[in-house]
Amino acid sequence: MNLLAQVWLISPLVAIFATALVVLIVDVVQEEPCRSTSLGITILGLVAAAGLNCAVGMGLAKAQLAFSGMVVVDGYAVFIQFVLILAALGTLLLGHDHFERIGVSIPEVRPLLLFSLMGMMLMALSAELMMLFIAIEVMSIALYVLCGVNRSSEKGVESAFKYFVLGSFSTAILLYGIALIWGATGSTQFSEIAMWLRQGHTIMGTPMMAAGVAMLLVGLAFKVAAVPFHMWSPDVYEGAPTPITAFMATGVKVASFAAIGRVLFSALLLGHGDWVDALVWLSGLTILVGNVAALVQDNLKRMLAYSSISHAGYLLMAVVAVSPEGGVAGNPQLGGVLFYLLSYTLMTIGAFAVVSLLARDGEEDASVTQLAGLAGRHPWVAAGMAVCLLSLAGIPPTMGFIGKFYVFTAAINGGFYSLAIVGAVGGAVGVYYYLRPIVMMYMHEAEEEVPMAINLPAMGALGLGAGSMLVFGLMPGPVVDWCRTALLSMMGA
Amino acid sequence: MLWLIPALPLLGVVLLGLGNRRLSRVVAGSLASGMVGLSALLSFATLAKVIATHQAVSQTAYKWMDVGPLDVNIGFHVDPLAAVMICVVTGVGFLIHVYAIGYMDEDKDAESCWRFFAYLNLFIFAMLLLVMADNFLLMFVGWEGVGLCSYLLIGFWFENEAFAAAGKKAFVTNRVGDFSFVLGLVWLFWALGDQATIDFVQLQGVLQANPALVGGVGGFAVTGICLLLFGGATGKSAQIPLFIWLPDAMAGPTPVSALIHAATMVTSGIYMICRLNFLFAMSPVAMGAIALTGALTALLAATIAITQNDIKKVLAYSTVSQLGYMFMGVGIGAYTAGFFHVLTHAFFKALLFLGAGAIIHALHHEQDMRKMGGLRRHMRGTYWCFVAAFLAIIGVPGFSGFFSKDEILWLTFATPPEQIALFGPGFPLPTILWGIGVVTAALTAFYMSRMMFMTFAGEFRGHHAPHEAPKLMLLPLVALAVLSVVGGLINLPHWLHMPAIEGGLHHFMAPVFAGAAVRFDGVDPSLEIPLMVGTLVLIGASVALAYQLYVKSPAKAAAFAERFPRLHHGSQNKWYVDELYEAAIIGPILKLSTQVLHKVVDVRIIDGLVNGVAQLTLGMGRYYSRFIHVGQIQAYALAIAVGTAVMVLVYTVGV
Amino acid sequence: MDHLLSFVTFLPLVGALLVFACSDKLARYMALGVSLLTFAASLPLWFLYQADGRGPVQGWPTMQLVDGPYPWIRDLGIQYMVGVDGIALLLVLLTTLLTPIVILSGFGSVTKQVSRYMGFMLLLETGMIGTFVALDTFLFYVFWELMLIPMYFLIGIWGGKQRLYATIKFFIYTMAGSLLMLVAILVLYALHHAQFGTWSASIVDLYRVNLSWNTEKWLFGAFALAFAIKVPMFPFHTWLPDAHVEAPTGGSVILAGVLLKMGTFGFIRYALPLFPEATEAFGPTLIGLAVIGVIYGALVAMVQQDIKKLVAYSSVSHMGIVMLGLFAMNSMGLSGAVYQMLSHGLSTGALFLLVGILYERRHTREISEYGGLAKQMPLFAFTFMVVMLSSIGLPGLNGFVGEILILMGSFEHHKLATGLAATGIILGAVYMLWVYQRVMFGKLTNPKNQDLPDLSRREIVYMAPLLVLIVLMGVYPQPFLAKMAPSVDQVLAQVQPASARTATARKAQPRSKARRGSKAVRRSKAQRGERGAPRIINLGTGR
Amino acid sequence: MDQIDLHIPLGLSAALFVIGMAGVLTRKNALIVLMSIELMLNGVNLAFVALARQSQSVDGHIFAIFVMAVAAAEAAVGLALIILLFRNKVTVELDDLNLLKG
Repeated sequence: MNLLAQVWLISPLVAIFATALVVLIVDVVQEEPCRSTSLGITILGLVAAAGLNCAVGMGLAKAQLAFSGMVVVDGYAVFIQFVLILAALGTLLLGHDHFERIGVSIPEVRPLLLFSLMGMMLMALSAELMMLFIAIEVMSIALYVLCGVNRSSEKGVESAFKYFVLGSFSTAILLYGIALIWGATGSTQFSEIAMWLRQGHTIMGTPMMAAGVAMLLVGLAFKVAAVPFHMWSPDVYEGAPTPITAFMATGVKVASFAAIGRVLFSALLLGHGDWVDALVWLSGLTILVGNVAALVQDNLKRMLAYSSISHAGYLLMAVVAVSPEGGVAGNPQLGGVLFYLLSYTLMTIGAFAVVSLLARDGEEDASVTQLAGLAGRHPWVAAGMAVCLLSLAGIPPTMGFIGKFYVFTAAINGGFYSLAIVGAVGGAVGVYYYLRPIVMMYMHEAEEEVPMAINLPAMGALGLGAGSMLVFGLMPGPVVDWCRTALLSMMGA
Repeated sequence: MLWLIPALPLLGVVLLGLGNRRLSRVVAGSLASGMVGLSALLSFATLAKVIATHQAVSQTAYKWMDVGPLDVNIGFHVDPLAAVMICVVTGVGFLIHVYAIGYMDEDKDAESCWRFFAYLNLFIFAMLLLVMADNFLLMFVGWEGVGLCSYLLIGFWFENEAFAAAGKKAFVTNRVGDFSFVLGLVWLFWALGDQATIDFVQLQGVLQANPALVGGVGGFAVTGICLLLFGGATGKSAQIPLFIWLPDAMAGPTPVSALIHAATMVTSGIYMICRLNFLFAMSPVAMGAIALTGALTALLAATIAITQNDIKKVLAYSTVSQLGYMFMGVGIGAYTAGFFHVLTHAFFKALLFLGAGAIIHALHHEQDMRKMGGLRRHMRGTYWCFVAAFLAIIGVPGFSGFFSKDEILWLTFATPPEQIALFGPGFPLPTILWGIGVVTAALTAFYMSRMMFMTFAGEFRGHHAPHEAPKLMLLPLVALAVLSVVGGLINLPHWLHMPAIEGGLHHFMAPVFAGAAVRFDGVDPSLEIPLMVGTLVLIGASVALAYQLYVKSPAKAAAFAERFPRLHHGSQNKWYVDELYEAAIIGPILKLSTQVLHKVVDVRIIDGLVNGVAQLTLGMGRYYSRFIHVGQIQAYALAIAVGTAVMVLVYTVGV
Repeated sequence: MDHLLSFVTFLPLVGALLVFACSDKLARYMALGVSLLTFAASLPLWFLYQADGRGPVQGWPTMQLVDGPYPWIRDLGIQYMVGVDGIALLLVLLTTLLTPIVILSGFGSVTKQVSRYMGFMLLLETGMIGTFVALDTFLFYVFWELMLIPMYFLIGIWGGKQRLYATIKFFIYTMAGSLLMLVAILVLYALHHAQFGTWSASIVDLYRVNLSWNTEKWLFGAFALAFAIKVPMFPFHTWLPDAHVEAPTGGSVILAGVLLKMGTFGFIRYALPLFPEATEAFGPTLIGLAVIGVIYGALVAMVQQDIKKLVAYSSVSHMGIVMLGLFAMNSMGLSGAVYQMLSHGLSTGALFLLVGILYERRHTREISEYGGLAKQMPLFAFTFMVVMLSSIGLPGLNGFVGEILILMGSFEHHKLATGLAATGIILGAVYMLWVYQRVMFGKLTNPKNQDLPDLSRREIVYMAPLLVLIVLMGVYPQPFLAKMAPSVDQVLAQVQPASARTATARKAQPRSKARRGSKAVRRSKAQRGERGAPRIINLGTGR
Repeated sequence: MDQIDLHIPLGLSAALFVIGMAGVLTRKNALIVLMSIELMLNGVNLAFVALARQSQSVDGHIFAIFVMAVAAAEAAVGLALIILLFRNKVTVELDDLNLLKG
């Protein structure tokens, strides 16, 4: 296939790249960075990318390999890219004037964000382990910088450095895993690894392969912050500027799960062999630790960090539960992972939007108590936050509940009853800390009025989050269909 | 038109309720009395019809509930038994209503009279339901209804804590009985299996068709059922062990005491047993228990009555004692006799209460007999009526009480032991019962005379001069006096050899009690007269003794009491039964509930567990964030490294 | 007419959205109007529902006024389908009746954030009605949880001092139960797919799932736990006193009047028909708990100093009686249970309203603070008297009918339990009369009570319908019983365990083909296939 | 070409990798930690090259080049962060980084 066609397949990526460059130049040439123009351009670029993404998706009959099998474009990739772009968009909106408020005025924020977005999209696209590694690095390195973008904040720097050290540490492990897998199977192509497995080799049977897979999984588990590889995330989330936190909480998770999904399904043929049990344990641990640790957090960002850990657990639950054979034909649970990712992204964006509204003059530690009496002052903000939190807690009629329903069904359908029960218990625990902010907002009077920097883009982000929670919570049908076809397109490949 | 009989008093209630404050005492009173009067007329008409046709009258109003095997109507069935009873209820009820108009004149809050009469009417309604019901459940409605009314009326002057408490005591005690009644009813229902019914007529049919359903005569089931039902009766009719509420019930206005706690409601236990005679007749053990309980209650109450100084209390205990007689009667299977005593007692005891009421009314609510005396001169009318009742109750020949009481005693004596085989057939239970009965008769004579003498004889010991009761109150007294004198005529004993009129009630009731397999024969009838004479002698003696102690030389009485302080105090304090219950049942339960159930089980254990789990989880969270998530990069890295090592090991070595 | 049920269900939701937007002043009347409209709309249901008619659901004739099925999440075989049988019908009517009353009572007591209060009330109504009418387990669960949220806010915002503790306790307690129930539902859902190859969450489809004894045991456990917490059964009741005491009057009324019924209704509609063997096996255990609840609740209620707490514990006692009736497994017991659910809803609801009226005037619930009110507020005293009598089951009032039916029903197979539970007759009278005496009788000593106004016109207006029903349902229960009878037999037919039911059989048999052999045989697939009429229903759901 | 026993180079790479890990876990100085990470990556590179030798393909060498490139980028960012760190805290001791915890 000619180069143009191949470029067309990854056009969203290209669009993002172009936008990044443009914004970079624009922001640099203007002596005083004019926010709105660059914001406009960025949003334009994202929309364009989304559009291209749709176009590519439309024209896609079946999964298509490109660039000599380095990337694969299929419904799955299209879906993930869409979610990622959404995450980026949300981040931009909620962080619109955030950096000024905390006294950061460096022009590179948006370009870096876009570069990291590229990395994420690449993770969804990569059909090959080295590609995956590079994608991860592209994403991470940009993020390391973004975390420390608030140079005056000790916490910011600390979080950046922690993220960097642990990130590259885990990347090294991941890389070693890749090396071993390559050594064992003689290829880094997902399809060929799968072939190797189909030829009768088993993962557990080949020590080198086993070790490789183990280390690969560790590397990915780190990115999604699964226990016990999660410890970086609360610190980093707390220290980083709120919009960046939001972007990490959403984008990184989505991209990493996209990668996990692809690796497990199309390379390691999930469902063969009992090497999945380890993942089951990871999932259970993650759910419990995440929820329990979140109980005692007063810092909103930290609480949300732990909550996102527990959600990683639920997502893992969905992943391990989906076994290709027996399932594929008309198995509605397949979409679970993707649906959960989408809903998780949206509600997290919403929640962080409110957190970012609380940030002011360099100070962006939002404690739960700062929400006291919010319902009285800003009923709509409070309502939106409440919806997002209820959705995070998985209470109907929100999208979060459909997601929970989905993954639980998947787990039970896959026969992981005990995991489902662990999930239920974790959910019950989770309710407690998701309710605390609501209690604050609605049932407490504010002792000290915390001013809120209400601004339209942020409200837009919140509206996007909360609104979709209700809309797709009540009529998830179409999304569900999309998720299923998307996942099938990848597993068919 | 049967339904009108209960409907009218109910209508009265509604009207009074609508009228409420606006109705003056007289208006409210006459409205209420009018309603009862009307239904009284209807009742007599019904009675006449029943007598004429020898047919029970019945009518179904509408279907109440129809669930599974249970199919209940709001339906009435008036057989001779019910016919007589409704006449007593409405007749005596009417008189008492009229009397109440006079009695309530000086009630503190005149505008709450309507309430009083509404309650009275409601009571009549409930009582009629109880009597006329053609099935168990409807009877139970009346059964509880009368209980409610007595609760309301006892606590009528609710601003007095004690009175309110008495009302509650009455209701709760009754509920204890009802509890047992319900269980009996339910058990009976299921015992019948496929033929389950709660309709009295059908029930009789079913049981006579195959008694095996309830285990045949003397079967376990039937005995249990009968005992449970009797348990209900002990509550309603104030028998051991549930008699404690009746004396306190005297807190209510005197007309109430007369109507509810003497004439009608308290006899509903006996009525129920008569209604179900065919059932009770199947269980000699239960019969024996009933008779014995009755006898003991009669004796116990009498022993208490002899030392009471509150005129109403004396009457109350005498009521309990007389009720004991009735139970003894029905217990041995002499249903007619028992029911006969119900009638006569209704007359003279109502009269006594109304008389007492007149006195209390005259003395401005003074009830202590020690502050009375010499009233013979001040209240002639009342006095003579009282005398009539007095003679009736102690059983002076010719007066109504004599006939009924004597019949019970004789039949008790004549009962073949195996018919009340409580302690096995050999045991001479009847003779013992008879003995108790005679002793009680003597005691009755004693305390009644004591009351008579303390109130009417001697000099007036009170303050403001008493006055004769108003006409409105006197008329009912006279009417009742007449009844208590001639009431005996309806059921003259056979030894008078007046075949034309003897045993009228007996013959009339015969169809009702046909089913009851109790026969009195094998005892020499010639014994009857001597026994009777003996009893009379005893009675005379005790009257004389009373005269000695309370008229001739009152000092002796005190000295007598000095002699046996224990007995005296015991009797005066009702043998400490209330205190016993308080200490043995109520106290412990309250303690258990507060100290154990609420404070420990609920708060400590269950809630403790719940909160404990919550705290534990939070604790785990705190522990994690303090000791595990310490903030050191290398700690995190270590976690990752260890995690990796484990994963690799698990995968390669497959631990 | 086809959509009447859905209309009734969602009208309050629409109303709620409007009310939220209203100003406080307008909100009151708006909410009242909407709730009254809902009530008016729900009344036709009573007449449209033919107790002996046939609904569209094949093999489930008592399920009528069905709206749907409409595909909702086609992929998951989840559909929107609502309908009522005789039991649900009565409960729906109870809900639509209580809501306007509660809203009216809120006119005086609720002063802050009125529009929110009213909005949540209406939201709650939708949740409650939906739970009763849902015919798809997914839909059911959504409504089930939907109820929680408004109630959580009602207690948390307008509650008393300890409201936060109470509301969070209430929420998490219930959540824990429901999440396990969700897992159980999903297991059924997956098994249905495994056995029939289609995905469906429709209750009628799930009725057909064959369960191994082991699975059935656990699933029943999960369901029973969720419902037992809601009922609440001893020992899962401790959230109730807190929630009741802290909740605003309206909250308590709805909580006691309707929400507690969700538990028992859940047993009737889900736990029993879905798991007959387990029901048979664990029946005795649950009956044991129920009896403990009856006595325990009564005893603890007796010693409470706080009127609301007292009423709350009395609820534990009463609901214990209901559970006893449920597991009596005969038409008398079950009808009694349903009837008791209704009358408990009315009488306890009324009790809470009355307590609220007192609280509104004196802002205390301490019994010792009162005394001698009967003189000061005769009308109030009268109302209280009637309600109290109904709650202690005085014959001639609604309470008695249910109570006696339950006792008669349960006596058939559980003599001892019945005997023990019957002590409730005594204890109920004790604590109720006692509190009445302490509040109403005696001299009016406390100066603060000197000039308490009697019932206002508004209060009379909303108490009157309750009183009327209390009397009517006691004097003439047959219409209500007739409405539910076939449905009750239907449920029994589905639960009908092996041991032939002598008495119920006479009535239930004609309607139910349900006769099953020994346990062993019954577990076999073939037999499970046609157990009870609904087992042969097929709505052709899923793909 | 003569086959060499893979165990030696792979063992060496593993050793390098583990030593690097140990360095990260134990050394308190940020710079040394950074170096340790590089050491780990080099261990990986060695593995790549060795495996490339064995599988007779150049892929491994290319991967190694990739890794170096990425490692360079990482190192750049890392050093920048360390400087930033020093600006803020006037130290590069990892133990002093404990604002964020719990």
